[in-house]
Amino acid sequence: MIVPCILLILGAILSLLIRNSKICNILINGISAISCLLIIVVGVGGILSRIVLSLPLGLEMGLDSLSSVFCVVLGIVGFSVSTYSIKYMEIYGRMRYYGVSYTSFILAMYLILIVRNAFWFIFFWELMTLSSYLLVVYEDEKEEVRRAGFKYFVMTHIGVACIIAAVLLLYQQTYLIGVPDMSFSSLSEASRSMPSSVLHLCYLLLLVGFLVKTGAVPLHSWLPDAHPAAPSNISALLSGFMIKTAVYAIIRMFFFVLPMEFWCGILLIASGLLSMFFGGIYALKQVDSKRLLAYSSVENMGYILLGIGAGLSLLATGNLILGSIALSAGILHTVNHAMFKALLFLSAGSVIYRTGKRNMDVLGGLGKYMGMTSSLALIGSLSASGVPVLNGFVSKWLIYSVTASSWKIPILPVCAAVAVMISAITGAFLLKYWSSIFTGRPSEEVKECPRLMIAGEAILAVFCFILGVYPMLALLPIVKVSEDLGIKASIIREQLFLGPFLIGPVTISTISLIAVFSFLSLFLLLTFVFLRPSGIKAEPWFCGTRPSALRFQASSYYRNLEEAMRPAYIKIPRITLRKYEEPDTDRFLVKPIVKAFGKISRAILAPAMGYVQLYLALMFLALLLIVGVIIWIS
Amino acid sequence: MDLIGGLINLFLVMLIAPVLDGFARKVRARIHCRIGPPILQTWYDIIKLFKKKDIDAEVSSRLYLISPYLSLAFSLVAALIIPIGCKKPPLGFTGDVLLLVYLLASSSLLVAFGSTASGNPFSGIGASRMLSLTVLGEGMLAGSIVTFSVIAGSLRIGSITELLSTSPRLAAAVALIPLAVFVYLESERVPFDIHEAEPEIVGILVEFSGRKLGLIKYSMMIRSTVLATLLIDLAVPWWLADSYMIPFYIISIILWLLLLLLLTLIFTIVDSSLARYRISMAIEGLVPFLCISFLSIVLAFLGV
Amino acid sequence: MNVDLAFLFRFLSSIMVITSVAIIELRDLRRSAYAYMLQSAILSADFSLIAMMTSEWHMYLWTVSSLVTKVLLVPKVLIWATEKTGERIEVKPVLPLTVSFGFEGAIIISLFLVAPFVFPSAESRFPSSIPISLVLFMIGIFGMLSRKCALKQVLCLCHMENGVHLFLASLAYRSPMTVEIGILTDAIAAVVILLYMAIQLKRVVGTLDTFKLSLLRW
Amino acid sequence: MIPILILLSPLAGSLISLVLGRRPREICCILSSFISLVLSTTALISVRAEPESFLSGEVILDGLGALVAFLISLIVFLASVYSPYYMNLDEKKHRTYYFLLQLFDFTMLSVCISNNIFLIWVFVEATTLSSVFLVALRGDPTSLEAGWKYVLLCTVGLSIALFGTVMLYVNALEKIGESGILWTELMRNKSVLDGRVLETAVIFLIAGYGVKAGLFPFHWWLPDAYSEAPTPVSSVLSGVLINCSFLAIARFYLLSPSGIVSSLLMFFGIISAIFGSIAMIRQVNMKRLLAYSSVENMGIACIGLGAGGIGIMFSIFHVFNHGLLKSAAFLSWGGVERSNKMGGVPPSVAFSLVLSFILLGGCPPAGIFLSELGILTSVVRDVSVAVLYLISTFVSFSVLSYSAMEKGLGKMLAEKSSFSAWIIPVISSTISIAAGLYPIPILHIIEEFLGGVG
Repeated sequence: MIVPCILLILGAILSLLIRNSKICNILINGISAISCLLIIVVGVGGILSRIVLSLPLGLEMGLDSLSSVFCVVLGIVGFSVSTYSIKYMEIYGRMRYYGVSYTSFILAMYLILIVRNAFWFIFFWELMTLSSYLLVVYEDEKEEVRRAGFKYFVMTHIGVACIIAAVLLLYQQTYLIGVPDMSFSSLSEASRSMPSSVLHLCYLLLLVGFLVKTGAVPLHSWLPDAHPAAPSNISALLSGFMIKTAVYAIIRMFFFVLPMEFWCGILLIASGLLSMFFGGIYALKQVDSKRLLAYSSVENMGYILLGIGAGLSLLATGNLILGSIALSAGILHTVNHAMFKALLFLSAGSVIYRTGKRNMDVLGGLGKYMGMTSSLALIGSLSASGVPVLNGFVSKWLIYSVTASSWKIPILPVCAAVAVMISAITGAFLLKYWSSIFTGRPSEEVKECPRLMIAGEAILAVFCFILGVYPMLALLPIVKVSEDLGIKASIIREQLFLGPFLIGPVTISTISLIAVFSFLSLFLLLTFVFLRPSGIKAEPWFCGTRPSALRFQASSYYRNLEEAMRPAYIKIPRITLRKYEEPDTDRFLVKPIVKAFGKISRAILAPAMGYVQLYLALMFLALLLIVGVIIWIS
Repeated sequence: MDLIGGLINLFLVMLIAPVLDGFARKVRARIHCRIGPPILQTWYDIIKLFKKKDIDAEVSSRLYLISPYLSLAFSLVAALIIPIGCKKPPLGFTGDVLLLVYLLASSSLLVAFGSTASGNPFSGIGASRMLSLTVLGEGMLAGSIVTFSVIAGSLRIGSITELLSTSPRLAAAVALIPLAVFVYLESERVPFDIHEAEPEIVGILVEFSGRKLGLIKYSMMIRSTVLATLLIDLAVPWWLADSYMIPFYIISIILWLLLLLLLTLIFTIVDSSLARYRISMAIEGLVPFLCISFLSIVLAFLGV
Repeated sequence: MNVDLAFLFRFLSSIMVITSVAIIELRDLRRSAYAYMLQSAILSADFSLIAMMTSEWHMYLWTVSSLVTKVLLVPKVLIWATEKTGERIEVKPVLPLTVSFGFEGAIIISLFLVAPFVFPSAESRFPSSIPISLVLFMIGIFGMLSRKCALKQVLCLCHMENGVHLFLASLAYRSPMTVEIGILTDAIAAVVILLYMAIQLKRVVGTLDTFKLSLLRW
Repeated sequence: MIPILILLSPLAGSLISLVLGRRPREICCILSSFISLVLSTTALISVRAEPESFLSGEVILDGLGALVAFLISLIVFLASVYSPYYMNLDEKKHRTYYFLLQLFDFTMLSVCISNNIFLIWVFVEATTLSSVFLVALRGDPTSLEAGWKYVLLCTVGLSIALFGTVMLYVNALEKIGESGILWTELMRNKSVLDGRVLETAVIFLIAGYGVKAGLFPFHWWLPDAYSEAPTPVSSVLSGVLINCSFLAIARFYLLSPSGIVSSLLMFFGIISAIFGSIAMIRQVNMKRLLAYSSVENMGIACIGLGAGGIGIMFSIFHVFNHGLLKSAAFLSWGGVERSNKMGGVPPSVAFSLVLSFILLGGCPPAGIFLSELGILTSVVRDVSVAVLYLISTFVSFSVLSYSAMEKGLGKMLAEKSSFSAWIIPVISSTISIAAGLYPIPILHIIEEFLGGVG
């Protein structure tokens, strides 16, 4: 459990010592990759048996199913990203800066998952925030990167402040019950005896704190800025895992530490609904590839929050089985999203690596030269849009099924309907992403990416595939999470509900569906491998126009749809697609506030005109007021 | 019995789908005061296309080659989930109806991806239009399906049809409207045939030829047949047999055929009497139905 | 004896009010400095009266030190500063003479009315010393507010400090020597530093008009 | 006799440095401030709950005084190490600078250990007088203007404090006797004093010393002086000068920590915090921005004082941390100014800048975060106050981190910078981080002090 930490710290120190940037690069990423492998081992160990470790200074660590599942995901994503980075980071300089922040980033994420003490949790949370901030502003010579970094920094710190406040409120209570301690177990004990108003305040603060990090609408606005600003391997980690630590934290806090509360679940559902809706329709509009993917992350966090929120509200109202299935669905989607979103970000990174461009309007036809990258990006896109036999489908389907059948909470079936619709939008914008970059007439001549980068992506693609066909690989450990909550996993498994995807009672349909899925995937593989072009090739038919004049730009893909959904893009008078105009809630939430503060600032500084007489007069006015108050009192 | 039922389902759908198309063509010709092609003409077309030499687009991805096959495969799996003749579908489990939605959507999504993979910008335009419509269509479909599941208290098509056949509800009737519109939309008829219209030069099929074209057309027909069956199942669930008892089963299959033909007739009449929309008009035209579908969920919860 | 001393004290204090108006309103800086000299002399006389009435011997010392610093040193330095800067007549003040008089009158009257409320328990053996010290203080402040000339502002500051010192002497006459020396030293040091800065201002900026000193804003 | 020795070292240093040459003078300054640092550290370690008194009670050494004295000597030491790097002066100004810097040090240290309420006033006034030429050292119009405003406003303001002191003394003279001039005696017998006069006097004292501390309606000199002073001087001014006046405010406030006084102090605190933080938004000059941040932080400290309870403890802790970080921010900004002249900011300087700014904004590991949190818990009962407080802290955090990122990032040079340009700010930031991570000893000292005074 400690070995990866030591290795990562060692990596950070080594990266400071080594001056040669090439060696440094290989070393950092190599060490990170190895420690990620170790993290996978730790996670698998944790799935098989519980591990608890107590270190001095209250540094308690533990691995239960929840932590283990997340550890494994971190390991997989981290390993493939590190592999990828060995080549990718060659185009960047400043290796020592990178090395320290990258290793500490992974370290912090790992430790967040395994610590069992609120103080250390916050400590590592902060470490994660800071190191990821450093990575986001890696290319700090660019104005927009600094802006994005600033926004990220401030928003996450407001979140951290909320978390700390909540933890302190809980900690105060531990004094009253006589165990002044910050470990999760005693906080949990304290929360049972808390006055309900304070407890509700805690819930609210924690929710805000964690939702900022997940990038849930309306607290998301840092996310689409920070992800494109960071180097792509970092975006892959940010989107692939960092925002999931908040999901982990939500599950840990709201399911395990604090008593489950119905309205928290409803709030989570609501924010999930908003995130998936706005994330989806904003992604539709993007022309910047990584920005599109970032909004897609917002959307997928919406699915995850919907699942978890449904789980929370169902469990809190006593629907144990449905609730635990919803929770499992949420976690499963977390796992799946980690895989395909990291894959997509890495593919966007490969394009940047070769062309240096993110604008999908000017990119095109790269599939001709970067065949493997194109195929891998395709797998990611299809998986994210939920095509069966790839992993995105399974979890989405589970989420729909469980929400659509939660008739006791009427909002949930509505959510399911919306979610299905948003899923179609996902398909739409990912089609835009993939086809505008990789298909069409090539915009420039490039080479295929280095093998290591492809390998990094391929690992994730393989997992997308495996988890799509045999989701029980992930679902079995995930169901154990509910077991930790005190719900018998066997009951859940017995529910035919999850039938096809769990090793439940073997029914004909179970077998046949698995058979069908296996058949489909086999079919896909076979066609992919053996289907050869007929040998006769023809120029695409351009309807008689000059081919060079034709290009279908990314910005015009869904113009009509966007026009139709104009009200959803909050008060944008006319959608201008040629520009990088942002349908951003910032404009309505943050900017007016900033403007207002600027105005107030101007107003209150108006007396400071430089005249010493004026200053004296103001001072004495204040003094006279005070004297007046004294006289009035007496 | 499930296995045999599944095979029967597949066989029926594969057989009937082109026939329905041929029937539609015949009806349309009659409305236009033409004699029209024979009913089996579509079958002949497909067979001819399969025999033809395949020409590939020059700059294309591998997906371009395989997407027709995959699309067909997904449509066929969808055919296993739909009850034909018997209330219990061959592949039934909780949530199967959502799988159906996904399979059909994926089938068309794959065609869209495949067509853009051909590298022709016109296919890109077609694909984007198709997906624009699909977004709204899926919303409508999802809304009505959730309504049915709320009414029936189950997410299995089998249970839903069973319940609807015993106790019809107003909400179900309301939910049928968007569902019908969706089925109409997916069968690529005027005014929603924007992405692949006969008089149109742009479209998703522009770069497909020969066997690939045949496969895609076939898969589209199967898809619309499956959807039409879903509509029939949910609208008039009484014709479905309770089990695979031979006499009832066969009777209900014949009924199914008749109902399909009736539906096709209605659709074709509507089709012939309408003019084509521009894409933006089509999208805006769908929005009210989306609202209706979400309204129907509310109605279902109100117990209407 | 005591009664006479008290009367004398009140009489002298009243003259101080008149001198204070003179200090503010005289446009010629040297005359204004002489008025200040007169006021400081009266202040020293007040100190000695306090010393007589309370028989605190160190008040005599205070008298002497204020004679040396306030009556001799400060006016001397002020006049030297006017010579050094070459500004005999102050920059035109913000307020015209009549308005200024009106304000001063208002300050005097209102403070005599208000003082008993603000310092109710500070009943003193020295009649009206508290209102008068407050008047000196406030008129000094008023001068600083309404005059532009840097040197005049320094004069107003000195004037204000006279008020503070009168207040101090009439209430805290029993405070130890160190305190009084410290306070006086600070006052004198502040005046000297300000004057030095005023000379610097004249040299660097070229004017004593403090309204020109508004480069630093916001 | 440690307190006297603490004082003697800078005084002697200032006098000696008048007669030395350039280099020896710098070394003399560093040495004298180092000695006083060592002495004040020992004083801080050896401080007891019961204050020790010397010279018949005129001089005391209690927790609060020792803490602020430690801070003063630390920051003056850092500034004097930093000065040779930053300052580039001709001989006359060089002499003036080092003479006055140590004299300034002396006066500030005197404030910390004085027990006589008049002497506190005298020394606070003396800090103004000794630092005014440091502010106006450049001698150009703007710096003279800043110096002029500084000395005029502070002198006038402090005369208000003198009024308050006299009232307090007269009251004490009646009720306690001659010894009522000593703060410790006042504290011991505060229940004997006439409550209303005491309140009035304390209000005057707060307003008067508030001028020096930079509370809102009295703060006008502060941005000018900070922005015009040479950066090491700004760091001392902002880091510890206002802490001296805060110390005076705290001492007198503790005489009457209730009723109208505390609500008035709270009111001052809130408007200063809000004003300071919002005024920061418009600043383009970093030093002015930091000056307004000082206004804000003094406001926060006053809110803590006014709130009472653990608020008092944390406000003293806040002042301590603020001093460390504000001086770090100024010194690192000085490094940036220097390197900007050469075309770009070296990474190490940028690092120190970003570090000190974001910590100053209240980023978690720093002690300032802890103190802000502590003060928040003490005001959380009053919702409107808590909301205003949170707004001001959020605004200042955003503005500070924004400006750190604007100024510190993006203009990197690969070159190495002078060592002292970044190590000095990093040292004081590190101390603040350490105080944030392990605040027990300092909080313990403050707690004992507060327990000692009741």
